[in-house]
Amino acid sequence: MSQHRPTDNRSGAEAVPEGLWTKCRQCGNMLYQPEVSDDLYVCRHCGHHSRLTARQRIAITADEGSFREHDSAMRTSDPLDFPGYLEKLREDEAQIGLRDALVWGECTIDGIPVSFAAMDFSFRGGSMGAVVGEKFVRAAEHSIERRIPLLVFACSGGARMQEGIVSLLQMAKTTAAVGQMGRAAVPFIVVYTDPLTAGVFASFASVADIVIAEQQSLVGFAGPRVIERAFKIKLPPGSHTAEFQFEHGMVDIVVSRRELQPLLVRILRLVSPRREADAE
Amino acid sequence: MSQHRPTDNRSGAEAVPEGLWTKCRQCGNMLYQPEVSDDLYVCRHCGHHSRLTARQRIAITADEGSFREHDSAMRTSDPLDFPGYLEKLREDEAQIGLRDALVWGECTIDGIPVSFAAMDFSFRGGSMGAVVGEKFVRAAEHSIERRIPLLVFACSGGARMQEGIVSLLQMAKTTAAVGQMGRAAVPFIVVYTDPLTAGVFASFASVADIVIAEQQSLVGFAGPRVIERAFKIKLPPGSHTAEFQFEHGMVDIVVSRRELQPLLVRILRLVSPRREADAE
Amino acid sequence: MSRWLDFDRRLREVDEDIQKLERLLAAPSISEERRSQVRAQIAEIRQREEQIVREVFSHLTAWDNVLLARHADRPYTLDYIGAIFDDFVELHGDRRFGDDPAIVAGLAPLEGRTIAVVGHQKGRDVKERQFRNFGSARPEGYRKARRVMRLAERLGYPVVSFVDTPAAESRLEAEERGIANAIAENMLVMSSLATPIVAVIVGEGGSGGAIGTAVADHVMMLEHAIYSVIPPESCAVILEAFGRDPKRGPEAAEALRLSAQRTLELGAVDEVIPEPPGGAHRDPGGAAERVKKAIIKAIQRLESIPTETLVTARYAKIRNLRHYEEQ
Amino acid sequence: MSRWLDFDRRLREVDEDIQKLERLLAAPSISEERRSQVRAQIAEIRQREEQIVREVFSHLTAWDNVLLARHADRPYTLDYIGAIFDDFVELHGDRRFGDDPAIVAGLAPLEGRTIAVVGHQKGRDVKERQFRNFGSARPEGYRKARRVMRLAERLGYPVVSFVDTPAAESRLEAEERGIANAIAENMLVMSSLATPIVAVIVGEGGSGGAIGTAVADHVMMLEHAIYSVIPPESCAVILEAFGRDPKRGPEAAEALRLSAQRTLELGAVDEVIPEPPGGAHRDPGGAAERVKKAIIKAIQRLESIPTETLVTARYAKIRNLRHYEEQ
Ligand SMILES: [Zn+2]
Ligand SMILES: [Zn+2]
Repeated sequence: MSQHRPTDNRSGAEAVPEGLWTKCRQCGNMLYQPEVSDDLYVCRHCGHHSRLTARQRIAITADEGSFREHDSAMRTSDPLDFPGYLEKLREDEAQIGLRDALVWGECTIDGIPVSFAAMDFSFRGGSMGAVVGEKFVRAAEHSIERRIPLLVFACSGGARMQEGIVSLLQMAKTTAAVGQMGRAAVPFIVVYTDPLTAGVFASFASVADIVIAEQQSLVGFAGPRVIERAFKIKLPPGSHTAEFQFEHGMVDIVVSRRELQPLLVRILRLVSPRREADAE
Repeated sequence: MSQHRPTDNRSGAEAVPEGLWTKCRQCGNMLYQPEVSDDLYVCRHCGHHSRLTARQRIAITADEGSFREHDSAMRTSDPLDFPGYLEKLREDEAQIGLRDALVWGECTIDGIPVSFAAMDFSFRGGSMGAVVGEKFVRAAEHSIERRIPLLVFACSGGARMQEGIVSLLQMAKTTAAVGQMGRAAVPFIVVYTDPLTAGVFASFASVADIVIAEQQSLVGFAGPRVIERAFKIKLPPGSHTAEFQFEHGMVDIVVSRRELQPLLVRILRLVSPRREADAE
Repeated sequence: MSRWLDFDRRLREVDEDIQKLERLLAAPSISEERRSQVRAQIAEIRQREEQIVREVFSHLTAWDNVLLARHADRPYTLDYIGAIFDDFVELHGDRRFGDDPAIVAGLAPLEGRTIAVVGHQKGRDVKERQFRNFGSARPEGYRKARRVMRLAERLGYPVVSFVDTPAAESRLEAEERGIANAIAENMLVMSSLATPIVAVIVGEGGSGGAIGTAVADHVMMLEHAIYSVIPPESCAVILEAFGRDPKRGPEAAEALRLSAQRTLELGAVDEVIPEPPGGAHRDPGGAAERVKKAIIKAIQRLESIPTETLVTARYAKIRNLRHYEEQ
Repeated sequence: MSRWLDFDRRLREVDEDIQKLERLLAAPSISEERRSQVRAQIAEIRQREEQIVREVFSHLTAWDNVLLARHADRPYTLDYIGAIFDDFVELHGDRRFGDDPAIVAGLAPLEGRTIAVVGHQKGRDVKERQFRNFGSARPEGYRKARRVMRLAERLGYPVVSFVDTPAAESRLEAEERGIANAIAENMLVMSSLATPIVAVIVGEGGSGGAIGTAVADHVMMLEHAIYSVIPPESCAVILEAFGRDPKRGPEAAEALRLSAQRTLELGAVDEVIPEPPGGAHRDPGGAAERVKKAIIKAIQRLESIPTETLVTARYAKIRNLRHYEEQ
C-alpha cells in the first residue's frame, strides 16, 4: 500500500507490436497503427475489440496522467517451486514489462477518484496466483480506506496452476475482500473483458455490485473449447459470451468499448455522489 | 396472547360427518368411521390423505391434552362491509365451530413445547384475512417470547378476497413476522397440506426455515385449474403438487401422513436441543 | 357502465376540437379579429372542459378508477423514471437465471443523492407489451429487484419502488422457478431492509405481484391507481354475491373499495398523490412532477430517522394493521 | 506408476488369505492343535501386513494420494454423516430452481448441539453415481448449501462441510444458471457467516467445486485426501513442462504438491487428520471416528470464541495468505 510509483500511463502503447500496420484478427483488414489507440483498439472495419494490455486499458480509461501504480514490484515467491515456472515468469516479465497479471493503483476518471485494477491476459493468460490475489485485496483495502469505488477490469484464464493450491485459495481471498467492501459500503464495479473464465469469473468478478461486460467477450466458468473436448459435445453458437451471460442474468450491462467510458462515468458519478460534491 | 382457553384436543373428531361408514374420495371404498382417526384419515385402501380440519390436525399432532388455544374468540371486523360476507362467516362458524380459518395455541409434541398453528380449509377455503394474519403473528410472537419453535400446518385458497386490500396486506404482515423470528433465532417449521395456494403459499409459508409437505398435496401459486381456465392451456399431469414443488427445490421433505409425526419429532428435537436438555 | 369511460371519449373529442382551433391560430392567413374570436372559443372550451372534468371526477366510481388505472395512455414506470430523474443506469439480471423485462431496476440521482429504483414496466405498444409480459413479473424480476435493493442497503441508497402490474406471472415456468417464493422473499427482505423504502402505486397494484415490491416505510398511491387483492372481474366470477358473472366486475370493484381514499382509510397506503385534472394520462409531466415532490418529501423525512428506528417503525406499521375484534 | 496401487492389490490378497484362515478357525471340525497353528499364521500375516502398510505408506507419492483420494471404496460424505451423527434430517432444494443430489445438506445432532451439515456426495454404485452426478455439483447444490448455512447462522448452529468433489459441474446448463456465481456467492457468504464453520476435505478437494464449500474457520484434510487447483492429468495436458501428456499426471501431481502435509505447510489447511493404516477405505469406522473427534475438538474451540472475533479471525486467516515477494 505504501509504494507509490508514478508510471507513465501512456506507456502501455509500447506493448503494441511495432510496425506501422497491423492486421485485424477478426476481419483481416489492415489497421494503421497510429489510429489504433485513438480507436480504442476497436477495428474500424468490423468492430472487433482487440484484447488490451493492462497498460493500454489504463491509458484509455484513467484521466491522463492521473494513474499512480501501487505494488508494481510485487512478485510471486513460486510457493511450489514448480518446474519451469520461474523461467516462464521471467519471459513474460521481459516481454510485457509487468511482474504479474494485474496492475493496480489509484487514478481519477472524469475527475472522480477510484481504486483501479486491470488484469493483463498477455501475462500468463491473466491467471490468478498469489500476486494477483494480494494486489486485488490491496486495491479493495485502498477503496475502503479512501472510501472510493473500486473499478476492476477482469480478464483471466483462471487460477495460476503453477501455484497449485495457493492459487485456488486466491478465489476465497479475493471474494472475502469483496465482503469487506460490502460491509464498508464502498462500491465495487467490474468490467468483464475478453476472455474471462474459471477461477476469476467464479470469485470476485461474480460478486461485484455492478457487472459490465465488453461486447462479444468470452465469459464462462469453463472455456467452451475445454467443455467440448472434455465432454465430447458441441456447444451452441454464442454460448459463453458476454451476451449469453447477460441473457442468463449474470451481467448488468453489455457495451461496446466506445460506449464504455461514458457509462463508467455515469456510474461513478452515481456511486460517488459525495466525492463529486467535494470536488465542486 | 392472554386468553388461555383450554379445549379438548380430541374434539376435532366431532367435525367428521356422522354415520358409521364414510366413502374415500379417491378410490370410493367405504371406510369404517371409528378406524378413520386411528388411520390419521388416510384411506386404508388407496392411501388417499383426507383434508383435516384444524381440530383434527391438532388431535393427531399435539401430545394428548397438551393443546391450549389462544385467541379463539377473534373475529374479523369485516373491514370492507363486503356484501354477504358476514352471513357466510356465520354459516362457517356454525358449521365448523371456528371463528376463522386458523387455530393457534401452545402444546407439546413428544414433550417438546411448540407454538402451534393449523389452518382449516373448510372455513372460507382456508383464506387469509385480518384474523388469520393476526393469529399467525401472535403465534410467531409467542415463539419468540418463549424461545420455542413455531410449527404451522398451512392449507389455504389464498387471500380472503372479501377483506380486499386488508387481506393482501396480511401477506406482508405474516412474512415480516417471519423476519422477526429469524432475528430472534427461533425456528419456524411449516407443513404444506392439501391444498396450499396463492397468498399464503406466496407469503409466510415460503420463507420457513424448514418446509415439509404431505404427499400429493396440491401446492402452487395459482391453482392449476385457475391457470388452465385463464390461459386456455392444459397443464402436464403432476404439476402443482408437493412432489412437483420438491422437484423444483421449494420443499425440503415430502412425506406421507404416517411418516410425518416421527419426522416432526426428530426435527423438533434438533431445533430445540436446549429445551430437550432442560426437560431431562 | 363507466361514466368516466364515456367522458374520456368525449374529452378526447374536445381535445381534438381545441387542437383544430390551435392549428387555425397558427395559420399565417388568419385575420387578427378571427384570431381573437378563436382564442375566446378555445378559452371557453377549456373552461367547459375543466368544469366537466371537475364534475365527473368529483364522483368517480370504483370501476372508473379501475379503468383509469389501466388506461392505455397512462404513464408507466419508465415514463416516471425518465421525468423524475436526470439519469438512470438500468441494471439487469437476477444472477441466477435471467433478466425479466417486466421489472426494471437501477440507479438514479435525485437531488444530490443516489436512489435505487425498481418498478414494474407494462410496455406501451404491442411489441413492448409482449417483451415486458404486460408487466406481469416472473421470479427473475422479483429477484433482480431484491438484488438491487440489497445493493441499495449495502451502499446506503434509499429505494423507490414504482408499482404497476396486473398480477405476478403465474404460468408453469414461473411456478417451476418459485414465483411464490420470489414474492415472499422480497417481502421478507423489504420488511427489514436497512435503508429507507418508498413505494408508489402508479397504476395497477395487482395482488401478490404488487405487494412483492410494495413493502415500504412510506407507501403512496396515485389518486386513480388501484391496489387490490384480486382483479374485480375475477372476484365477480368467483363469488356468489356477484352471481359468478364477470360482467359484474364494477359491482365487485365497489365492494372491494377500489379507491385511493378508501385504501388510505383502510391503512394500506400512507398517502394519496392527487393526479392532474382528468387523470395522469392527460398530463404525464404534471403527474410526474407531483410524484417527484412526494418522493423527495418522503425520502427527506425518512433519511432523518436513524436506520434502526426506521426498520423498527416499518415493522410496527406492517404488523399493527388490525381490522379484527377480540370481543 | 503407483506403488500404492500395486500394494493395494496385494493387500487385498492378504486380506483374502486372512479371511480364508478365519473361516477355517470357525469350522467345528478343526482340532485344537490346528486351531492354534492357524491363529499363529494369522498373527504372522497380520504383522507382515502391518509392516508392509507402514513401509509403503511411509513414502507415498503425490500420485498415490490422488489414487487413494479417488479410491472407489473410500468412505463418502454420507458414510461419514451416518457414522458420526446419531440422526440426520436431510433438507432439500435451493428455493430457486431445483434440488441437486451432488450436494447433501441437513441438520444433525452432535453431543447435545445441533449442527448444519453440507457435503458433496459422489455416489457408491453406478446408479447412485449418475444420480449424484459423480459429486460434481450444479448451481442448485451450492445454493442449497448456502441456504442451509444461512439457516445455521440464523439459528446459531455450527456448520460442518464435507468436501469431496472432482470439480463443479461445468456443462452448459450449469453455466446458464450461474455456476461461477453460485461458487463465488458461497465463498462470500462463508467468509463472513456469523457461526463457526469447520470443513473437512475427505476425498477429492477439486478446485472451485471444492473451495465453494470449503471456506471455514478450521479447514481439515484427511491424510490421503487431495486439495488441488486442477486434476493433475489436466495440468499435464495443459503445460509444456509435462509435454502436454495426460500420462504424465503423476509428475504433475508431484509438482502440484498433492499431499496433505504439503498442503498444510502451504497454509491451505489448518490440520491433517491421520487415516487408519492402509487408508480410510480399509477402516471406514476408524476413519469416521478420527474425523468425528477432530470435528468435535474444532467446534468446541470455535464455540468458545465470540462470534465477532471468530468472523474477524476467519477473514484474517483467508486474507493473510502470502507467498509473494515485495521486490
Ligand atoms: Zn476487423
Ligand atoms: Zn381410498
